[in-house]
Amino acid sequence: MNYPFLPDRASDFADKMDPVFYILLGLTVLFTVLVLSFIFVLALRYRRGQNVNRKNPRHHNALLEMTWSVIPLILGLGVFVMAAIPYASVYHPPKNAIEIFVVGKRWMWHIQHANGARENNTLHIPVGKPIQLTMISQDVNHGFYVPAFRVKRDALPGRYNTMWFTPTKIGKFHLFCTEYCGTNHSEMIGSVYVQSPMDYAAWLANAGQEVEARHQSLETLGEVLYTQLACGTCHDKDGLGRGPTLTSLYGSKVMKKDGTSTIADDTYIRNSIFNPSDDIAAGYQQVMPSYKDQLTEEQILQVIAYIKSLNGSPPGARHLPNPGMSGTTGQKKSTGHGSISAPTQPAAAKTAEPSQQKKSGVDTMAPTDTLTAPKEATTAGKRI
Amino acid sequence: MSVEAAHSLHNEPHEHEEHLAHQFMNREQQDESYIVGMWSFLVTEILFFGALFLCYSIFRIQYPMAFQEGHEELSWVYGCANTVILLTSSLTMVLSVHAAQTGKRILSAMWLAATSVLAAGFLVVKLAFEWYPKFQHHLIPGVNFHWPHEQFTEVAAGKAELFFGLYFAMTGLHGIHVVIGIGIMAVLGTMLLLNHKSTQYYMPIELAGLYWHFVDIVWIFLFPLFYLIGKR
Amino acid sequence: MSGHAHVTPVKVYFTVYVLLLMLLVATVGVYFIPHNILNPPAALAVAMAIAIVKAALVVGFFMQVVYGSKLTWLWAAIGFVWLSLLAGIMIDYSTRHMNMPDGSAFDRMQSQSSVE
Amino acid sequence: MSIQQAPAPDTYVKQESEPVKNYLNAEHTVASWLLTKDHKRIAVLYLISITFFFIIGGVAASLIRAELTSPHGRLFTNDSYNKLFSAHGIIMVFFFLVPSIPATIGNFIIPLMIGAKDLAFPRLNLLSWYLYTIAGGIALTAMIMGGVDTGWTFYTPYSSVYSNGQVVMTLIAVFIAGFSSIATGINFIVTIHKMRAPGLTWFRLPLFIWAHYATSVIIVLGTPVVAITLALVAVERVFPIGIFNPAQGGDPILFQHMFWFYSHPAVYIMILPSMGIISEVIANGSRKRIFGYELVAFSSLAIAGFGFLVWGHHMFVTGESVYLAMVFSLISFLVAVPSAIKVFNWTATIYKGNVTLHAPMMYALGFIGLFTIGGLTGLFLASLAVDVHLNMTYFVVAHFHYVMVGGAIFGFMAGLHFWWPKITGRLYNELWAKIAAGIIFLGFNLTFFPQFVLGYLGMPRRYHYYPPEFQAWNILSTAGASVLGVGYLIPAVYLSLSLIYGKKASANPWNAVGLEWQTASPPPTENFEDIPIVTWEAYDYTMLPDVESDLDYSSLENEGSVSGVPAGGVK
Repeated sequence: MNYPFLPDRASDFADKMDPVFYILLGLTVLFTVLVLSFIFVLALRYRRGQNVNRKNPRHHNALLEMTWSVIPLILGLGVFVMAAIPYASVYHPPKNAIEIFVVGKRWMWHIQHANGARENNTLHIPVGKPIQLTMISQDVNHGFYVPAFRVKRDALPGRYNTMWFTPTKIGKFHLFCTEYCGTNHSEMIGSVYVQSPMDYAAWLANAGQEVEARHQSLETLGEVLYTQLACGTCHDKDGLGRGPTLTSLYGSKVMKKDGTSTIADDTYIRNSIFNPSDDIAAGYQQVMPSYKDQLTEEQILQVIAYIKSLNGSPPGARHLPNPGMSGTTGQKKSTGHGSISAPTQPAAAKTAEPSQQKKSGVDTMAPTDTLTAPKEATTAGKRI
Repeated sequence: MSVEAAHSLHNEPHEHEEHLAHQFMNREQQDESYIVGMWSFLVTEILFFGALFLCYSIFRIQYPMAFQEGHEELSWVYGCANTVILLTSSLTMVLSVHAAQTGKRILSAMWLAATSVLAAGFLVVKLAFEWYPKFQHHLIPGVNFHWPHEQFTEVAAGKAELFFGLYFAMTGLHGIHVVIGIGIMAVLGTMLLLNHKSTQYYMPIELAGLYWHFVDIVWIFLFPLFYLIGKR
Repeated sequence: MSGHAHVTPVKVYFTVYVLLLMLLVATVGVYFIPHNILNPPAALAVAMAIAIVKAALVVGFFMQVVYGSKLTWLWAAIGFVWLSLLAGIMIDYSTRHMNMPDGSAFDRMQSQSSVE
Repeated sequence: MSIQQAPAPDTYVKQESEPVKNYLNAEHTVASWLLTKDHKRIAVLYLISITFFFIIGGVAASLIRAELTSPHGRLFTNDSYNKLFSAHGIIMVFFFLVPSIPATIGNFIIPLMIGAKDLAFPRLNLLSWYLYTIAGGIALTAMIMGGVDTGWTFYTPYSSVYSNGQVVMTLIAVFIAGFSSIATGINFIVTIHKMRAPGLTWFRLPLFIWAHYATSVIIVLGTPVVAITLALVAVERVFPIGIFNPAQGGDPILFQHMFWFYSHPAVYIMILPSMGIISEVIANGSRKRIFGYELVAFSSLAIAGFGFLVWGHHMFVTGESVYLAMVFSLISFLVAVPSAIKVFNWTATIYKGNVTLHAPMMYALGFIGLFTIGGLTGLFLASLAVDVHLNMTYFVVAHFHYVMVGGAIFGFMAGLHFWWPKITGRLYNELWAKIAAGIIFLGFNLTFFPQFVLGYLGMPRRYHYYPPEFQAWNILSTAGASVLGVGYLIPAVYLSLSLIYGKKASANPWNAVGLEWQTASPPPTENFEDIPIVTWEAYDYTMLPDVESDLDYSSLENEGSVSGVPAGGVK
């Protein structure tokens, strides 16, 4: 068994954080050694019975005391600044980050990729690309922690937290839940697989194939839900229905009934579906029921993805709901759960042939393209 | 300076020996100890209620509609009546303290009795005219909560439950303080009438007064925050 | 029976009581001003200002802090000062850009400022 | 310069045949103990009950460490493990650390130190002990009736909605314990303000008093907030008022804010009294005034004040406002300054001192070293980016144990040994005390240092199972814990034995200044024959003759006398 002394360092955030850590470590060692050796030397030198000069002991010395107040202060402020800068960057994910959705629930991590690939307790990501995780919890507080990346963020119920990082090293790393969440807290663990872009693209295209022959992208799944729940009855394309149109809603400024306005982001959309009465759009009445009991956290993420896609993505991206889906209407919940409960097998991803992917013409280097690949799949895809 | 202090100590005539606890050197020390002790207790009470007021503020800013609609289930008339009752009880309380300070024992007991009658009146209004109808209207969180307005208005039941949760938590905690106050006044009043030696010293009544005024202050804030949220 | 206590004239107590009742009438009066004349935040501010004045009257005269020692002043003040520290929790809600739980008023202010 | 009417040491030697009346032998009935209003007896009651809870918490800790020798968790189920660490945390924090020094040593020594006959409110003091005992009883009942698995932090919505344990009962216990500590806090504040002996101005007060004043202020200002917060959680378990429940529009982060508003300052409730003890012991051990007395005194108040402005550094990864996180991080660095001042000033006190390495002094020096490590590792957690990695890992566990065990308990042990002759009137075995101090120091470092490494490697706290590559460090830690356990047993033995076989202590066995040494050991019920009048600065060791032979501690082995102790009357 290998007992490491230092953790893996596998992300850009780790590269930013580790220097601060080692500077602090250096200061800690320095001051501890300083204090301990002073104590040791002084206590021995001025031990009772030692014949040393004890004349004129000082009881205070303003200059000295000022010095040892100000030096720690300056050092502390320096470290504060060094540590604050990387932290602030956590709040500003790059625009080109690959967005992956994480739902924490007792006691597993459920992960959805934009193309509809899902996995439990594993996370597959490509090396060298910024990854943005949008996280929420279905029950209690969880903490998403990858020690090798030095990143951690709580997945909280009721709100989306995001974090981002760029993995820099290919390999398998620990994924832990750090926010105590009950009986099997210590089993809410998993692995993060950082893959080469090629392997990742191959995995992404084939992940979850055991459950569904072809998985559907998040926005397609969202569209299915949209149709099933008949959202379009009120939220029609032209904004003439009982509810405001959802076309180009995402990211826009919404004027509300009470005269204020807000930006329609993930949290806003989620809340408007779960708690429609909280934010009424100006010019509309409150007629929408709450969908709190009808949609899981995974499904709401799919609906959000669909609403995002209404913002005028390429024309080919939008399409009518799959006719094959009509048979499943009425089993709304099964849409999400059927595939959630199925274990995904990272081994399958490993065995997937990258070469096959190349044949299908996917440019494995571009994340946007990897997302379009599954879209092709969905048009022909059928659920089992 | 220190020598002077010591000097004064030794000339202390111990004039009020009979009301002086053994650990104190003189009455002045004892009186101020009690006052400061009571105030530091009230500081804990301020923060105790303060944390609840903080919760209130955060959720009122987040869910103004829930607070607006929830408050329409409360009657400002009862709230106002209760404010008058409590303000009056504060007056009778200071009159009781005043009587105790000037050595009018029976008068002090009478004012104390008046205060506790008013306090009981407050509880009657609170329980009979406010809480009991809430129970009938299914507005008690978790017990039988039903928010009939959900279909027609813009506030979900959960938010309304939150509002009434805060309402019952804050007025309930205040109510518990009123009950404790009544208990203290009943005991003190009885001891005064019996001319018990600890009430020959006015300080216990003054301390009870401080407590009671604090209860009054809490209500001064609760009243506008719950009953006067705004007419539409 | 009389000790070292400061004995306030009864007249003061009655004056304070009348003032308190007048302020109560003012609070209720503000409640009935229509929203288009006094908008809700302003009405809340006025109501709170009145409540603070009422509380100050009670603390000052009924609780005799104006006649109290410096130490009494200190301890009467410190509770309110610390309450304002506790209210620092609200800063989190007013400055938390990204992760507001709901479309709250704070959120609105935030998003308005970030767009314009 | 004179200390009034200090009894000559001879008095006590003489009185061995006919014991003087002291607080211990004043009355002998059980009721005289259970209904006592004497702060010294209440302190002894507290000492007994706190030791009891320390043992329970310690047993829980050793079971946790035993379990963690294996990554697969062979001893307990998940659920029992969770209940164990929750029991350990709740008992140690609320029933040991918070009341430990203030309610025992502080309760006993403060009135003696400021020349008062008792605390300002003796009945309130007794009430405080009863509340503590009732709360402890309820907590133990809850643990027997199935236990609680929320951890000592009671994070919502797990505690308010999901947990199946005895959460309400435990919360009630903590709530009551809170009022017990508020009662102690109010009592100390008033006592220190109003009960000081004539001439004992603020800047003549021993630093122990300053530290307890700062502690009491924190208790009074912080405890009510956590009390109402936990009460709301208890209410939420019964009625869905939803304040902390996101399903109803509530906010679980609000709970964390309100919880840490108390619970971070609570760390200073635990460490400040300990720092006060260290100041006393270092001054005595070096026979010198504490270097930079004023700065050390003010640093206690500064820690208390700033301590209230850093709670958010427990929440850097919860998604709190980034601006607020920066402010909290910055202020956390500022708190380091008064702590550093204390450490440097203690170190400087030894310079040109006349150092005696008696057992309390050994604990005190150990404290300085461990607190330095504990404090500096706190800066890792105050640094925003570094905290993102280390928060909620074993690094945090190691850090707060360095502060709580290496700090608070070392201070407690130092104080217990320093004032043991005063409290019991008996001398303990100095040799065994030194051996135990050494073993505890070694065992402590062996236990908790590996946890820093574990934390940096990324092992999360509260983990029952863990990846096997962490096992080596865990075994090392458990090995240390067993050494530490033995270390704690030794004082339990020799201190107990000293009650029966220990030599009688003189009034001033350490040849220390300070009013508590001006009265008999153990003190009479009224503390002082006459209230002393203070005309000297704190720690003015120049008023005692600095004759080395006088301070030969072999004399401790002699029958209860330190010859030539000029307890008073020195010109």
